[in-house]
Amino acid sequence: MAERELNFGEALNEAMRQEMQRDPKVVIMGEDVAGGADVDHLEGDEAWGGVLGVTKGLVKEFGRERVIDTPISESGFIGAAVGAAATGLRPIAEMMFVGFMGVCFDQLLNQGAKLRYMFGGKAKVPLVIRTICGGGYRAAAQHSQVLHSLFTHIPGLKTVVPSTPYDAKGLLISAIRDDDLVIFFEDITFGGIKGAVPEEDYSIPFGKADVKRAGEDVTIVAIGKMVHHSLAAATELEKQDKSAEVIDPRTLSPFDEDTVLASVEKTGRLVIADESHPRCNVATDIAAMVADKGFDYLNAPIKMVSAPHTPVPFSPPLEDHYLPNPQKISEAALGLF
Amino acid sequence: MAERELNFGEALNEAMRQEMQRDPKVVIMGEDVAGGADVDHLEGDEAWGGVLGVTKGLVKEFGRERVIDTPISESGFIGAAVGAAATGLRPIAEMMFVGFMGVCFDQLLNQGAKLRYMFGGKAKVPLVIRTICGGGYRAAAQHSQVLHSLFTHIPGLKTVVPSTPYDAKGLLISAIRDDDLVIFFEDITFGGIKGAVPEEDYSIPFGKADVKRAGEDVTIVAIGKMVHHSLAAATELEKQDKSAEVIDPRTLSPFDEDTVLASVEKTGRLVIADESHPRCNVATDIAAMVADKGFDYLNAPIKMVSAPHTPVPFSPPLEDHYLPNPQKISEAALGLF
Amino acid sequence: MDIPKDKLLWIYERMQLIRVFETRVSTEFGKGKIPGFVHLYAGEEAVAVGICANLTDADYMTSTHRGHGHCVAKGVDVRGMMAELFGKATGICKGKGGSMHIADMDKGMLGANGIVGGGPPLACGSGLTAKTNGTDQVTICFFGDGASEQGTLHESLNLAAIWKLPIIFVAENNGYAESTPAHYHCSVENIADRAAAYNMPGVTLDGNDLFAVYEAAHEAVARARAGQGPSLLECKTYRHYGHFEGDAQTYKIAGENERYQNELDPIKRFTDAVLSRGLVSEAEMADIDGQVNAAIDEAVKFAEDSPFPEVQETFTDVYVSY
Amino acid sequence: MDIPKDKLLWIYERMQLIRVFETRVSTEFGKGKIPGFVHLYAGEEAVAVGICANLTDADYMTSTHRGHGHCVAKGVDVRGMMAELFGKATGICKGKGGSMHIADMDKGMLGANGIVGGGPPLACGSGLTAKTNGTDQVTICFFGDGASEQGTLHESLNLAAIWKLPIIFVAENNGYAESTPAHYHCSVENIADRAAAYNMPGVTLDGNDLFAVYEAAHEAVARARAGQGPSLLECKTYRHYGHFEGDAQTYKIAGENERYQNELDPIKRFTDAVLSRGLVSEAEMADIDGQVNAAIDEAVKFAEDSPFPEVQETFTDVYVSY
Ligand SMILES: Cc1ncc(C[n+]2csc(CCOP(=O)(O)OP(=O)(O)O)c2C)c(N)n1
Ligand SMILES: Cc1ncc(C[n+]2csc(CCOP(=O)(O)OP(=O)(O)O)c2C)c(N)n1
Ligand SMILES: [Mg+2]
Ligand SMILES: [Mg+2]
Repeated sequence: MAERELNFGEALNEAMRQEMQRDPKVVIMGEDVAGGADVDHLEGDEAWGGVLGVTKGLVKEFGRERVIDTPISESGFIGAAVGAAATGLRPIAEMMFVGFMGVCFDQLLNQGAKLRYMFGGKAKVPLVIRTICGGGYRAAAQHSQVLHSLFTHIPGLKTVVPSTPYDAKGLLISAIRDDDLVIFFEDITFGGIKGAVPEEDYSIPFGKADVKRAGEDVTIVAIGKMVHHSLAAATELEKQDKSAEVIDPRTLSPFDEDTVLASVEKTGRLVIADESHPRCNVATDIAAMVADKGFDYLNAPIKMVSAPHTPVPFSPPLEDHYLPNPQKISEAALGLF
Repeated sequence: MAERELNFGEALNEAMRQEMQRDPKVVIMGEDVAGGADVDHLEGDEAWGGVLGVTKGLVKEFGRERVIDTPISESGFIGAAVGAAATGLRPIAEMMFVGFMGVCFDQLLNQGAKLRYMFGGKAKVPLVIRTICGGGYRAAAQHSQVLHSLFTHIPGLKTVVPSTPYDAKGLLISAIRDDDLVIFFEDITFGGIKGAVPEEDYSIPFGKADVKRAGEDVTIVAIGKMVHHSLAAATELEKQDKSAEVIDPRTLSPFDEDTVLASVEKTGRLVIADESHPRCNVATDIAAMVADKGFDYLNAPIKMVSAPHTPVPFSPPLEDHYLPNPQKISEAALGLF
Repeated sequence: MDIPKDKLLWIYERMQLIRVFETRVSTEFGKGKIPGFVHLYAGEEAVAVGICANLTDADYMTSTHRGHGHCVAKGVDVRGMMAELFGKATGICKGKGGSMHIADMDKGMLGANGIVGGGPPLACGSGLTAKTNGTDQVTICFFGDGASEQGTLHESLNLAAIWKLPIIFVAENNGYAESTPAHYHCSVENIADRAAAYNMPGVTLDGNDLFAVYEAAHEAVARARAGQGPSLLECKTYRHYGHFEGDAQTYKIAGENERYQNELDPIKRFTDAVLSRGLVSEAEMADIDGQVNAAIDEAVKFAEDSPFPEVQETFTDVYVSY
Repeated sequence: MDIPKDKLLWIYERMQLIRVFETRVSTEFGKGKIPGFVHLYAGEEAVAVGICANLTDADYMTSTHRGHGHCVAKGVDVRGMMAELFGKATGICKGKGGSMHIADMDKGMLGANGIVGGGPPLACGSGLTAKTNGTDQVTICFFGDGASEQGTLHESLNLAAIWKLPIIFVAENNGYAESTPAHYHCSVENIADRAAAYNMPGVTLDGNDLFAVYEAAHEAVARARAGQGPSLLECKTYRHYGHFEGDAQTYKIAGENERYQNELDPIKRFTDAVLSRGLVSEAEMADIDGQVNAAIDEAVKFAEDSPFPEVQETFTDVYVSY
């Protein structure tokens, strides 16, 4: 494995670049994914490369026919991405913030997710929708949402929440090659995260959790940003002589039940950390699965560390209070002993 | 209590009529809620009174200023209902089928649900959205959805799923008087259900579950149509000498944890019947709550009876196979002994 | 514009095939053989057929909840369609879709759609595919007058315009959205007047006049194939039945149904025109009538005789995690 | 049209108040005092102020992500606004909303909106309330050129038209949606040309000319108050800053910023006009400048000195089940 380090966005950028080189059917579309469309002085260059710069440089290599700026018409262009996927392209659509998904929700719920089934298998929808999620940026209620639970609820969608640059590249390559509609969540606070990423292309299979830290006494299943918080919590727990196993499911749908159940069988205790609002979220989903299939392994109640059932507040002290953090996770775990 | 019987739609109609009489700020809006707008020969009369006729007769009594037909512009008119509620009206908007909510999802997720919070409490959104839900009508993937789990996930929304005409009237009156945005789910198969409904207006508080059948051996929490299936399952279980308690939460958000926990404390066994798709649904939500707060009461794994993680198929034998039914519920319960 | 004789025969055959198909669906629905919701296209045949007479199988189409006519015009097999309506395993979607989701990717038919306004964004997608691949495939996007008030249409018209996509947007203005008349729900008299808002050509025409539809489509399709971008055609038409089977139609004006079913009927008008101009003979038409009736009888029999799908089919054609 | 002197002074004061507010926000943002995303309105003052000069507190307004100017023009207290941007308990929304969600129901200000296209449907709602209650309140619906490609706008324009709602839709065409120029994302040259698609009056005007905006708004507001329905005004304008603080603005054309910040600046043009026509004196203006600067200094001090909200505020103003 190369020792080269990339940050989160660079890893995603490389995944897209390599897939676009490999397969001419892959196109990118979204608001300002290149930026400056039809601005003469930019010529082949872009203005933005996406709101966080993740698609930077791609328009130079692949041209504006394959890196397509869209108007602010999410129903229109996400629906178009579904239609394009059903007729032979493999689009990667950028839906800037996941909080905006409401404006094109039907395209996901009733079109992209259901075509293949409703048509008796005669259509497929090889579409990836990349989107920014998560709190901590002081971006307030509409721009700080997680919402992966909503999409995990919907049959026909796959949901992917990477937590490291390595996973991000490998999972995005898998997503692009997948024949179903994949929603790919990128945490807004991951800009600074760096990690080793191989130069060659590689794919990480969906439905295969990664044990980010092995442990014996308590299982912590953590989604996205919560993986980092849970690793910090595990360090804290170590000081209290409790050994925590941290599992990153990486994909929520499909979900790797086996890895979680095997861990709970070993530890007898389960904490789930999910930044979602607490009702009907992925934490409850995992808890319910274990309360059914792993009931006999459990030595203690299942604890969930989620955000409260409120919108995300703007003011920094409130948002900090709102968000799950390492301390809340380690306290939940300690409460089980 | 009057012995008078009404069917489900009549109970809803009476709730709206009485609230409109009581409060001139209550207006109804939606597609064909009267029907035949601007059709001369109908004069004061309506053509449809809603797609299932639930608002029939209201336009005659209250006029087209208060029973307002809308174009097929759900973002427009649901957003308008939010704006009207924030400025002093108390609209009841009909969003024909819950499966269509995708076309106006932002109005719920980011506007109606969040205004009060984002504005520091200075706005309220007293809006009820009535919608048809559920399978069994052979209406295929887009018209047979349940989706209450999606809305229960979202802070700022309240979700109500009545199962009887009595509950329907009392809960709808509460919903209209509530200062938050309430989504009110009406099962498409309930047209034929009749029951005693008092003539006077009455309200049923939110967050208060109803024990539809008392029992000792197993708790069945059931949502909407599943209440009826669970009562049938309970009868079947009785034959096997198992006494089932059937709890109807009636409102999912707020949710009455106490009644469920008290029942599980008594029975030690829990089955949850929810027609939703199985991931991140209300069944997992309740299961997780009990696996946390009621862990010590449990003598057996928690079982969920939900629809599978597929869109709703059209063909009758497939849809029958897809839907939860009394037999699946009683089998799940029996599996716990 | 002269239409070649074989095309005239094809047109007549397709219009009749739709009419007889829909009439039969109404009957079978009445008998309880067809479950769910059914929206019939009878009365609007000249629109679908007049447009599709300009297409090949490689061209794309998006449709609506009232999609049977579009399918037949695009060449979808009526046996597979009827079996689908019956929910049978031999249905074009294995019985999993039903009336509102009939699709046939082999014919470029991207699906009926239960969501009003669901089609236009998908049409931009197939348009984008054709443009990206550099083919001359066009996409027809059918939508109703009611759908013209849906935001997706606006977004799609603008997208198609700025990207010069090869799409013909066809408003089927049958005067009503369910029970709500177009003159109430729509702020302009002609939906096609909105084309100017997207800098694209817009034409309003008599949608029950096969020749008018054919000619307008001919031009719009040629434009699209030549890379000159989208057009908007509004076809004023009428549905002979209610919104769906079961609609009491109290909103319709007295005599309206009769007038449209007789003097304004698109098939009758086409028949009168070709006969009076001697383009097609009565015998040829009778021949076609016979074939059409036989085809529909055979489709119903096929549907009735076909098995329901195995219940395991519930779990196929989708990734199932639980 | 003659504008009374006290109104001219009010106009100058509001435009300056916006300008100085935004300039100061940029500074405080740079210092790290203001968290999150901030979109500045500087350069577009004549639009908000020219419109709002025709309103009372009872009238309604919906806004956008670029909402500070709208708020100030509608009379929202700048201390409460600045404190909101700082996330303080004394903020107009208790610090819970921030820049993108400033609202003041007492001033009819129904909120900035982080969702592009979120405002127009809400505007139909306040319009419906006014119509139902039989008042003469109007609603101003601001939206950007980028937002004009959002389906919600189409639906709202149509709704407002068929219901004859008292709404003035104001397109603030500043040439860009983020980094994407309007000539790319919009299929027509003038957004107001789309008014015809809804059978409502539409006017495109120089949005940096306070007088032009004021007059057009005057007429549209009068129409709306008289029950004659909605209008669409397009104000061509420009933002002096980037899309948000931090935007490198590489998409802007060389010299564009400078031209708009100097000769085309709306405040400069207004000042030149009123001075040259002797309507207002330099001394009066200097006086206002002093007050404005003091007000903003005081607002920043107020914001800095105010406490953050108590963490328990996280759980108020919403029903919290868990
Ligand atoms: C998003 C959405 N809203 C509402 C409906 C319910 N609905 C089905 S068809 C229809 C009327 C459609 O009218 P129009 O577009 O004119 O088509 P027509 O039925 O006249 O062919 C309505 C309101 C729906 N299916 N989808
Ligand atoms: C639904 C939605 N899509 C995208 C965005 C991201 N976004 C915020 S502002 C903006 C550009 C808006 O352009 P315009 O309407 O012209 O307003 P301006 O910023 O120029 O004032 C975009 C794309 C959003 N906030 N909401
Ligand atoms: Mg119609
Ligand atoms: Mg702009």
